[in-house]
Order: sequence, then C-alpha cells, then structure tokens
Amino acid sequence: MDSVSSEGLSLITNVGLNHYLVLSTALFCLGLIGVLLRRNAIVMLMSIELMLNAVNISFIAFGKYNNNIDGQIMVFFVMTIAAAEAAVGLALAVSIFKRFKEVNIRFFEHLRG
Amino acid sequence: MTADAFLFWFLAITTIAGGITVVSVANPIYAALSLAFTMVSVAAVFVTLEAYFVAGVQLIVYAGAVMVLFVMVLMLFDLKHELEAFARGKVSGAIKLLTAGLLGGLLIGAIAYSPEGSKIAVGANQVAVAGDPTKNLGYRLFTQHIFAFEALGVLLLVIAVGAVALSRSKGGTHGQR
Amino acid sequence: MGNDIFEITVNSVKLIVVFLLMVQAVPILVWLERRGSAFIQNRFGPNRVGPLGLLQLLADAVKFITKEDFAPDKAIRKLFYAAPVFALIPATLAYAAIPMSLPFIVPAFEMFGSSWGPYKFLVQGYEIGVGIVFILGVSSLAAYTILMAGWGSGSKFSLLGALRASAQVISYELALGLSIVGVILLYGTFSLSDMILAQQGPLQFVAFGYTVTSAVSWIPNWGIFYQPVGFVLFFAAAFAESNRLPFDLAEGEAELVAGFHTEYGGFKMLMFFIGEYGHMMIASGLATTFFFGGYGIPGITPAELQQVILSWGFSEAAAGGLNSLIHFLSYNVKFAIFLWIFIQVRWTLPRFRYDQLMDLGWKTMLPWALANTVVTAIAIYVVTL
Amino acid sequence: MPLGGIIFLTIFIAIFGTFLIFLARAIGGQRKDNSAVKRDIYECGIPSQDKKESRISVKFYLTAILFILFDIEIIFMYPWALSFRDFIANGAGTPVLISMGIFVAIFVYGLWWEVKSRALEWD
Repeated sequence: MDSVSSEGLSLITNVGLNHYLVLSTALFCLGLIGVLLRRNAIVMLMSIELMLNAVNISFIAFGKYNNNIDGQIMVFFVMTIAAAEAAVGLALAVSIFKRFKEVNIRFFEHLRG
Repeated sequence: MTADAFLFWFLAITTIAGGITVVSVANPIYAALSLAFTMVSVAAVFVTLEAYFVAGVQLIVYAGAVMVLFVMVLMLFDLKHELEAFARGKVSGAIKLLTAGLLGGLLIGAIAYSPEGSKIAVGANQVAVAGDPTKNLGYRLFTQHIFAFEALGVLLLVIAVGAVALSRSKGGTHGQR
Repeated sequence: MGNDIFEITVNSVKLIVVFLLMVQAVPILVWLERRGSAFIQNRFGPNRVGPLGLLQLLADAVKFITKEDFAPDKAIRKLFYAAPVFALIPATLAYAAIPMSLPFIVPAFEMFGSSWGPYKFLVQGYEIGVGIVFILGVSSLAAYTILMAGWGSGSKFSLLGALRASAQVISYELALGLSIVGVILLYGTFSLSDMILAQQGPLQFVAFGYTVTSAVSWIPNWGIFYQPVGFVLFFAAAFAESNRLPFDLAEGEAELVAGFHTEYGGFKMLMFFIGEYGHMMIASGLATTFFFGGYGIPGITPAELQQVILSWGFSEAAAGGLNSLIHFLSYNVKFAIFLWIFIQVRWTLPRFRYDQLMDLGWKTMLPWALANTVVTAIAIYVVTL
Repeated sequence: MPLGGIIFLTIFIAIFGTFLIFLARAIGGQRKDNSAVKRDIYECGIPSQDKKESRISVKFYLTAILFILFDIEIIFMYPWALSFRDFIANGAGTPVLISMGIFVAIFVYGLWWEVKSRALEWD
C-alpha cells in the first residue's frame, strides 16, 4: 500500500518530462475542442494559437530534459509562423467582415473560386 | 513539496483554466483576454523549464503583439455577446468532444508508458558557448539554423506585403464592389 | 525567493516595499509636476495646504478616495473595474527588476536560538537573468489595460481613444526594442546588473588590440559615450510608451476629451495615474541603467568607496551598508534628473497631430534605430578585428 | 529567475488593487439623484446618438499586424546582438555579420515598401 502512496507522492513532488508532456497534451486537446466547437472564425484562430502553444511547451520540455537547445530554436520558429498565420488570418477575417458584416463560419461557403 | 514542484502545479492549473475559459466563454473578447492570460502563464511555465529568453520572447511576441491584434480586431468589429457561439447539434457536438478526448487519452497513455530511460542521444553536437544559455541559443541559431533564419526573414516580408494587399481589397476576396 | 524563512520573509517584504515605493512616489511626482509647471509658467502652484503645498498630496488622496464610485450604464462592469487594477501590475513588475544599488550583505547572526547564515540582499525587487527582455515583455502588456478601459467604458469615443493610444504605444515599442539592441551589442548581456558592472571605472575601451584610457580620470565608462543616438531614441520612445506629452494623443484631443479614461473618476482615475507615472519611472530607471551607469558614481568604483569608508573606522557590515546607501542616493539623483526632464518637456513642447505622431514613429525613429544598430555592429566588428 | 517573487507580487497587487477599489466604493457613498442623464456616457453634454454603424477606421489593425511582423524581426536581433562578440572572438565574425546584413536588408526593404505603398497613411 505504501508503495502506491509513495510512488503517487513522488509523482507529485518531483516534476519530470512526463508532467510537461501531459500539460501540453491537455492544452492541445482544449485547442482542438475549441476549433471543432466554436463558430466564430476569430475564436477558431485563437484555439489554433492555443494548440501551437501546447506544441511549444513540449518542444521546450524535450529540449530541457535532453539538454539540446534546438528545442528552443524550434519554438522561436514556431512562434514566428504562428504570428504570421494570425496576422494573415485576421487580415482575411477583416476583409470578409467588411463584405458580409458577420464573421461566422456559415458565411465561408459563399466564397466562390 | 519543493518550491518548483509547487510552481509547476500552480502554473499548470492556471494554464489549463485559461485554456478552458478561452474555449467555453461565449463573448469573444473575454476569450481573447483569457487567451492572453494563458500566454502569460505559458511564459511562466517556460521559466520553470529554464528557457528564460524564450519566456521573454513569448511575453513580447505572443502576449504583447499577437493577442493585442486579436483584441483590436474584435473591438473594431464591435462584436457583441454571440447567441450561437457554439456549433448547433448536440450529437455532432458530443462526437467532436469524444474524438478530442480520445486523442488526449491516447497521447497521455503513450506518454505514461513510454520507457523513461530512453533518452534521445543527449545533445552531443552541443558546441556550447560558455555559461549563458541564451548566448548558446544565438550561437546555434547562426551556425546550425542559418538558412531557416534567412527564410523566415523573407517570409515576414511576404506576410507584410500580403497583409497590406489584403486590407486594401474592397471587402470580399474578389473585390467585386 | 530564498532558501530559509528569514530570507523569504525579507524578500517578500522587500517586494511590497518596492511596490509601495512606486505607489508613494506618484503623489510626490504629481506635486513636483504642479509646482514645476507653475515655476515654468511664472506662477506659484499649490502652496496653500501645508508648507510649500506638500500636504496638497494628502488632500488629493483624500479627495480621490471619498469620491462616489460610479460606472455608466453602458459600461461592461467586469472590464471597467478590471482595467485600473491591471494598470498597476505591468508597471510594478518592470520597476521591481531595475537594480537600485549595490547588493547588501548581512553577516551571520543569532536569533531565536538558531544561527542564521550570512545573506546577500539585492536592493531591487528581484534579479532577472534576462533583464531587458523581461522588462520589454512585461511593459508590452500595458496595451491591454488601455484596450480594456476603452472597451469597458462602453462609449464610442473612449474606444476610439483607446485604439489610438494602443496603436501609438505599439508603434513606439518597435523603436524602443531596436534602440535596446544597440545597448545589448555594447554590453553583450541582458542582465541589468552586469551592465552596471561593465560601466564602472574610468572611460576606457579596447580598440585594435590595445586599451585606450581617457586622460581625465573622473569621466566614467558610461554607455552615453558609446551610444548617444541610442540614448536619444530610447528616451523619445519612452515618452511615447508612457503617453507623456508631446505624445499624449490618447487624452489630449478636443473631441476625445480624456480618451480611454473619460468615464473613470475618483480612485480608479488615480490608479491610471499610478500606471502612467510607473511607466515614466521605468523609463527613467532604464535610461539611468543603460546610459548613465545605474548606481555608479563617476570617478570612484564601489570597491574603492568601500575602502574609503573602512578607513573612516566603520565595521565591515556597516561599511557595506553605508556603501550601498551612497550608491542608492547616486541612483536616485540621476533618476530624479530624468523625471524632471519628463516634466520639463511636458510643459515646453506642443502636442503632435496624430498622423505626425505615427509618421515620426514608423518613418523616422524606426529607420534611425535600425541605422544605429547597423553602425554599432560594424563599429564593434571593425574595432575588435 | 525568481518566479515565486513575480507571482507573489502580481497576486499582492491584484488583491491590493481590488481592496482599494472596494474601499473607495464603500467610502464614496451613493448620491441620491442617480438620474439616467448622469449614468449616460459623457459626450460633452449632447445626448449621445449611438449611430447604428460605428465606422471606426480599420487602420488600427493594420498597424498591429505590421507591429507583429517587425517585432519578430527585432526579436531575432536579440540573440544575434548577444553572441556577436563571441562570434568575432571565435573568428566567425564575418559570415554572421553578412547573414545579419541580409536579414536587416529584408527588414529595410519591407519598411520601405510599407512607406512607399502608403499603407501607414493616417486619414
């Protein structure tokens, strides 16, 4: 009995690589749910940002526990791509809003071409 | 209960709580503000992972720039509280939730049972410059990842031009008006 | 935060003291501003309440507290009340990271029956390894308090004022970030205390292999001599960051009345003031640390000063304490000079038009900051060949 | 990196701020005549006509987009600025300077294009 509690206790006290990976998975799934459930295009973009942040946490966790700094450099690049994607996504959303006065997903079917 | 374990659990709870508020709150402005809060707590998680420079960059780029753009766009649109913020259909909603939960369960299962010992080759090719880890990051950025660095410079230029062109179109992708 | 109870309590109390230091400095600055502007405009300024009008601060504080707390109907209550509270957080977090004096060493002593080891307390909130990046990151969060206040007040005009103010804060953050790149190139480190250590001693630098030392010994090795353009850019951008005149477009326009804090009255308004003055103090503290040697005294390094004090017959610990006290005063003198420049400029320069302001930010300061960085890089490259 | 100190300070200020607001709310009291006019939004006395379509110029979001892009280019300069002296010490100064020169050239071209295409013109 005590082995379980001591193992359980040690699970709480010393934080290892797995803790960060579980945190990153949880955030990733939250972002996924956000993308699937929400109708507003901008909130979907935000959920994608949330998923990208989850990926960043696991990059850095792996980087730290294998003391290889490429994880941080990869996070650097992921941030740039995510910011660029948010910029273009919002520029698109603004131009769609100007046309349709509504930013809901339903209106995306009207795009021709 | 060492200090950094307590810090980790505290930050894990705030990050997950922030993430849940982003997804569940109906008003998009509160979603954007809680996402900004999540970004700040993710930056704090980076600090517990001793990635200090990346935590600072996360604060500047994500919490300080991207989220301000989101909040500004939402305020420009004068978006009020949305009635149908969530996709209609209870069954399809349940299926979506189920798939996301399944994916999460699979991942966590894979993490839990992966042998802890299998360390990937410890960063052998680490030509570490003395002391400061950020100097090391700058060092590797310019020796190992020089091409990606230049490619990103070009990408940012392309995005700047694209964003201006997009904002100048008279609404709608074909600018028919 | 320290490994035993004594250190943790002292550090947390020190954090609260630094926060209260900032909050207390605001009424003094308001008083200085009112008397300073009066002095510039050849009138007296507040002198009725107490000697030289010093009790005017107390009167203002009481007035602000006893005002009716009021929110317009259309206001979104949660954001309306969250904005002033959030105005304090980024300012204090950044202010606590600026080193104000030499670390203060407490020798081992006996208390409550157990002996407590020697401690080294920093005379600042906390020491951050990546000092500048942390301060830039935290002060970039200030845009949220402006947007929250603008959106929370519910009225179109305060929203427009908030959008204009945050667009201005954002544009000048670029120039601020770029001018700091020059400083990092110069010192090769992010942490502020390393920068201050690099600026001690007489003006000397290594050029083409041999060190050049200035003939006059009391000219200090400060950053201003290496980065004059960087200093001008940093200080101008800092004005815009804290919405100080001539950049206070947020509340200056005729039709915007008071911009994003139109609907705020009473104590909430005072909290916005504390935020604004906090940003002003951060800008002055950073300018002192980057370009004027932080707490350093020209002509004498802290070690020499320590010997001088010891020669006066103080004990080791007391000499250390006195030494860090003197350096604390020298930091505050430079800090006060910069704050006076903020106030002086406010009452001498006219306000920019909005498009002039944005053009200045994007079309003149950004290219100049870029040019400054390129020139510094080439200079370092050539000099250390 | 004293994360504990930072979190402690943030929580302390949040509590201190809300306490002050509630204190001011309690001391401030409540005026009797809480008329609708008083609770209306301040528009220099003119009864506010909330036009249906509030056309706030969309120029602000373009500034925010350009801010993100140029901010990232500045963030890339920080690690370079930090390790530039070490590169020179190791003799690899020239290639790093040239690669950074290309990056800055792209930055300048982007900025020049923004200015030329009058993207940042304010009405």
